[in-house]
Amino acid sequence: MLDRIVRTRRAGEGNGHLAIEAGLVTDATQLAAGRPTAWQAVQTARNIARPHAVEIIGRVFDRFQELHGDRAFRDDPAIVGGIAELAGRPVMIVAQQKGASTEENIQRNFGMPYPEGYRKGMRLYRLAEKFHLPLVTLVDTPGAYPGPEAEERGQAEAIASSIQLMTRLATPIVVVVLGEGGSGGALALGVGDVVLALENATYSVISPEGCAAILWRSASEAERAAAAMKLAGPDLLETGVVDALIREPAGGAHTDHDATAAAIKTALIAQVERLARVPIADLLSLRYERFRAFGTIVEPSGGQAPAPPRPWWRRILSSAIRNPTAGGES
Amino acid sequence: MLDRIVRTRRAGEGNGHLAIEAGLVTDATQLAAGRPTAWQAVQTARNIARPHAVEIIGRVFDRFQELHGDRAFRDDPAIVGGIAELAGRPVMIVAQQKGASTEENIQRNFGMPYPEGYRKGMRLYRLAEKFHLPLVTLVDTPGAYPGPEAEERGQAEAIASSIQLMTRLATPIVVVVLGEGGSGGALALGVGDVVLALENATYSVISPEGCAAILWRSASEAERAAAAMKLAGPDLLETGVVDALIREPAGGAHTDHDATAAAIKTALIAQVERLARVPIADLLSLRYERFRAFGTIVEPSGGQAPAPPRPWWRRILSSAIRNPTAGGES
Amino acid sequence: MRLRNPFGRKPKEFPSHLWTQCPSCGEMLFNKQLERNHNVCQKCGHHFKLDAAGRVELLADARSFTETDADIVSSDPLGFVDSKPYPERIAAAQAKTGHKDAVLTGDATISAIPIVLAVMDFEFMGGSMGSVVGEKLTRAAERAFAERKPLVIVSASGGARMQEGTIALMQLAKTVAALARLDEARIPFISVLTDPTTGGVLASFASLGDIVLAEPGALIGFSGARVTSETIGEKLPKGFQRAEFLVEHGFVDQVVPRTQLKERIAFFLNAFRIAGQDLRWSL
Amino acid sequence: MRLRNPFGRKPKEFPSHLWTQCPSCGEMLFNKQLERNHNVCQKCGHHFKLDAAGRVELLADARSFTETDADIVSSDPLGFVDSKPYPERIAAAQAKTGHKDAVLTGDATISAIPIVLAVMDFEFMGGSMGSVVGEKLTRAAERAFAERKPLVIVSASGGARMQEGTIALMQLAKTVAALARLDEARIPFISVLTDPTTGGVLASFASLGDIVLAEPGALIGFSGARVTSETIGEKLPKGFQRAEFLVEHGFVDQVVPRTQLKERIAFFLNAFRIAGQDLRWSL
Ligand SMILES: [Zn+2]
Ligand SMILES: [Zn+2]
Repeated sequence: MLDRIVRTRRAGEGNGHLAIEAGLVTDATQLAAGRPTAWQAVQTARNIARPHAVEIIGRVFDRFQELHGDRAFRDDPAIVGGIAELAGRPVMIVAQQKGASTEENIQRNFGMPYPEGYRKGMRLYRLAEKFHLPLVTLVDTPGAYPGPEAEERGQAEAIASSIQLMTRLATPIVVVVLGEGGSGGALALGVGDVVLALENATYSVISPEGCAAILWRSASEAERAAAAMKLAGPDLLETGVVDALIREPAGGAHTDHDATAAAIKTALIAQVERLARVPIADLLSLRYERFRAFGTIVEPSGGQAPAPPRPWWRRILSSAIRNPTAGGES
Repeated sequence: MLDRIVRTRRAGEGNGHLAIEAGLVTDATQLAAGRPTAWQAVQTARNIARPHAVEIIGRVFDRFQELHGDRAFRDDPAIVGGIAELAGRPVMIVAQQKGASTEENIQRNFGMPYPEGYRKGMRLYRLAEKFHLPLVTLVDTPGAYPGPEAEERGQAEAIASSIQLMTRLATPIVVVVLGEGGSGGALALGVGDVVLALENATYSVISPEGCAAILWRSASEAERAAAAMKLAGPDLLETGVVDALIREPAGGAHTDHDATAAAIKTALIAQVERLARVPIADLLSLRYERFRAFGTIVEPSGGQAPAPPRPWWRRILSSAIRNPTAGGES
Repeated sequence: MRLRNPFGRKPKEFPSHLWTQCPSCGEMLFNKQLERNHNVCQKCGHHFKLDAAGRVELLADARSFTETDADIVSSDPLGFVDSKPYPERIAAAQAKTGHKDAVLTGDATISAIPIVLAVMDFEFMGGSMGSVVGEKLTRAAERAFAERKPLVIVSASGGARMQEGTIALMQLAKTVAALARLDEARIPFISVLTDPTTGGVLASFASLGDIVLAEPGALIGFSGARVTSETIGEKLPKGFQRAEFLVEHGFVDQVVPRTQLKERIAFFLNAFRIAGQDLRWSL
Repeated sequence: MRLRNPFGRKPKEFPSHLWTQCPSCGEMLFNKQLERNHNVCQKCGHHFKLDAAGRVELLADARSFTETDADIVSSDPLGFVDSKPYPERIAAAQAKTGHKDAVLTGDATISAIPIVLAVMDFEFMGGSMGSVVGEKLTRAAERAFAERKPLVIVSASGGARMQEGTIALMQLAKTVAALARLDEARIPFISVLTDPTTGGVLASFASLGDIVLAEPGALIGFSGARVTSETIGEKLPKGFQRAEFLVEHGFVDQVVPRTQLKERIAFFLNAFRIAGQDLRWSL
């Protein structure tokens, strides 16, 4: 009996709908030799001088109009959202915002959203869907805020609901990981048709320090944990967590905010333009399959994983075609 | 030029879909002579010994299972909701709960919900719609809580959203006003296909005391205000705010909880049974028209008020029928 | 250096039919100039109330506004009498404002985008909503639905009109039911909250905008601050129920100075319109 | 009168392979009897943890459970090594529990209602969710969708499995995407939270039940209490992150004692089933 190994998707193979756009890195071998270690990537991704969401928004989009509030509790400054134009096309933006200074970091809670931040995001996701605005999210957070008030107001519920809403939001979604992609708090903005990341961004299930504290019982083993967790750009390409990397300036994004923003802008225009041509039903189906494919398992029985069922809208559409004289349906 | 007077709907004429069920009063002349004054009704409706929602639920429904929480902030004890059986049929119940004692009143905030109470209600409304459960709401509140925390958490937004959700909820809704129907805080549970009230219940735009304080500049004129506002049962029948009254025992509902509950149960079974036979699109259309009709205006031009547009689902359904050979569409 | 006019003092040389003192900065403002600036203090930006006509002039493109349902008036369903009969109060308000009730509705364009526009007038019985306001707003929403035009409502109201009793309360359900149809049809509704927007108006249509904008400093709340303050028996937090407070608490998208309001509304309507033109979306 | 066994004292006459002391009331409980009572203390009602097999026995009708996807196992996508290699940890957990990973899935009936059932096992690497848990839960949801059967998931988990890195994190999106399809199809999903349900499991499928039930005293939270406590540097409120706390804060519908759990789930499934049979509803 042959073991069947169900592998996780990879950017190069599994996606099938990401054209290799100029300037995007879809294969780690395209990167310069001497690539940074995982720990160096962690440091770069966290660099306070790195361009944060608001700076990127100002350079990439025109006429940004911020929208505030979750309509229930509070406007969370760690999440910034609003409507702007991307090369003349109106889009919705939802982004995590760290501070560029200690003062701003305190105001922004170091980019760690409360539940009401995710709920503001969900409100804007729904608004984007209602008015057919493509959605661009910018991920940059150490994680969702772990304080007791966040627990009381349902941090887990907010993240779960936000992830679920994105899996079925009927508008194109492009995700860009700008810096730190910290666990569920990042994924709550991270479900898209295309997931891009800056070259030195990281995306991980837990912080290296947290992982080290639990598995090595010492936070000082964070560097080792970072390497083991495969959280840096090239690793993310390899596992398919991101579809492509956006090149940073040679010294890192913090050395040239304009050049970084220009690279992001080029990538976003191409991706939004491409996705806007895909019928929404196909987009939702492909989005489902993109995330459905994650996982590496061994199935000793050699059994076939069940084919994902046809999306419900397909089934409804085909069952609605009842006229037997209508041709073209096979 | 003849003035056209657009009158408000009346229970006897406008509804058109409420069969006069045994035991229901649809015409104020059916009531005994010597009916109480408005102020007496206000006192009776507020009597602490009057049966409140939880007592009614226990007597009218079987196997009540309470559901808690708004999934965002708090479980509000002033709103009680859950699933139970009404003569064997599963239904969703959402009710305002005053206390039967000072202790319970403190716990229940005197039946004055916070925004999270209305949001719990909305969660349960959606659950009822999702699983095709008819919805029964029980109204009994002096009003939404006017405290600063309620303002901060969006009392107005919660009421507005709750009213709107009920106007389009795709499941039958029967509303019963048990005691005080206090303003927007009551209407947030008050939009239904049929609105019933106990004989001595009241339903008003503001409390008599509040009205007196503003218009007579003295809260002691509350009795006069109560009479002017036409807030008692027979007035509500006359203006069509309620479709029918449920008779109370001779001394008032507080003298016999069992008999009161039995009368409510008879009325609810008949109404839910009747509404469950109406196609949901018609139900929504009739519900729209029920509330659309409220208002008494004079239009001197003699112009016709525009006919309400055909409901969108009708228009969509008829435009979807494209096959010219299909008969039956005129 | 020019001496600042002390707050509260109103020198004789400024007759009140010509001059108004700014309650915020104390400046004496020449009425004609104040009006030209849409009732915003040129010195400190304080927003005075703006009546319905001024509001239409502010927002609608020149000569684009066509009023609808102008002549429907309130009857007196309850025969309501407090210190004077309700019909007398209406007559007085009509004489004072020149309008039949507390809202003007009509068709207009904003930066050339056709919309349905409704503006409330606080001068008419405190902008209270009875049958006429409810009917006109509902017709406005139904017309927006039928013609697939965005709806913009500018609110200014103390709440429901007590003199129409429970019928006034029912206008909350009537108006939001019409908005529900707009929502289903994905037709934009922009709600603008001005000073003051409270009670039943805030607890119905005014809170339900796809975009909710507010003017600086506008009082916005469900319960009167007096009621709320009595409820807790203590002082309320600074800025309580002001527009900026509502942004912080998540209920208002933006505080927009009156002079930028038209352009801002046009931005959102344009964004929705352009995005909506993409027909591939309609599945 | 019988003397209460003092808390913490474990007399010699109670060997631990036969007896267990209740951490809540101190009573010495005979293991066989404790097991017969589904690991609930007969004296005080304290809920001990219950493994996957015991959970199936508690909830599924006798002999109704047919396990599916029993033999799929984790690979080691990252070649992860901490103090020992990930494959060794898996092997140890398999030996300890007799199962291949931290969740059992299958078809069953609850009070004769056909359902898809998934139960997590905290004994298997802290109930952590990696590729196998994510895949089995997703297949369970997809089967429930295809066969229009309600889905019941009993969670017990410390969160995502770190040894599978970001791939483990992606299981959050994978599982909830499958639940979104159930939701659209109006197929009930009941989520049962047991001690403990934390981290990525709570931040995905476990929070999304149409009905969310929890066992008494279960620890339920996003962040570990240690992390939270360090964040504020002070003591946490009493009962923080316990099931009862989550009811108060609005995230759990009911705390249900284990012995009533099956009957309660059956009540909700029956209510949804009976109501759904009314075909007039389908518009
Ligand atoms: Zn000024
Ligand atoms: Zn015990």
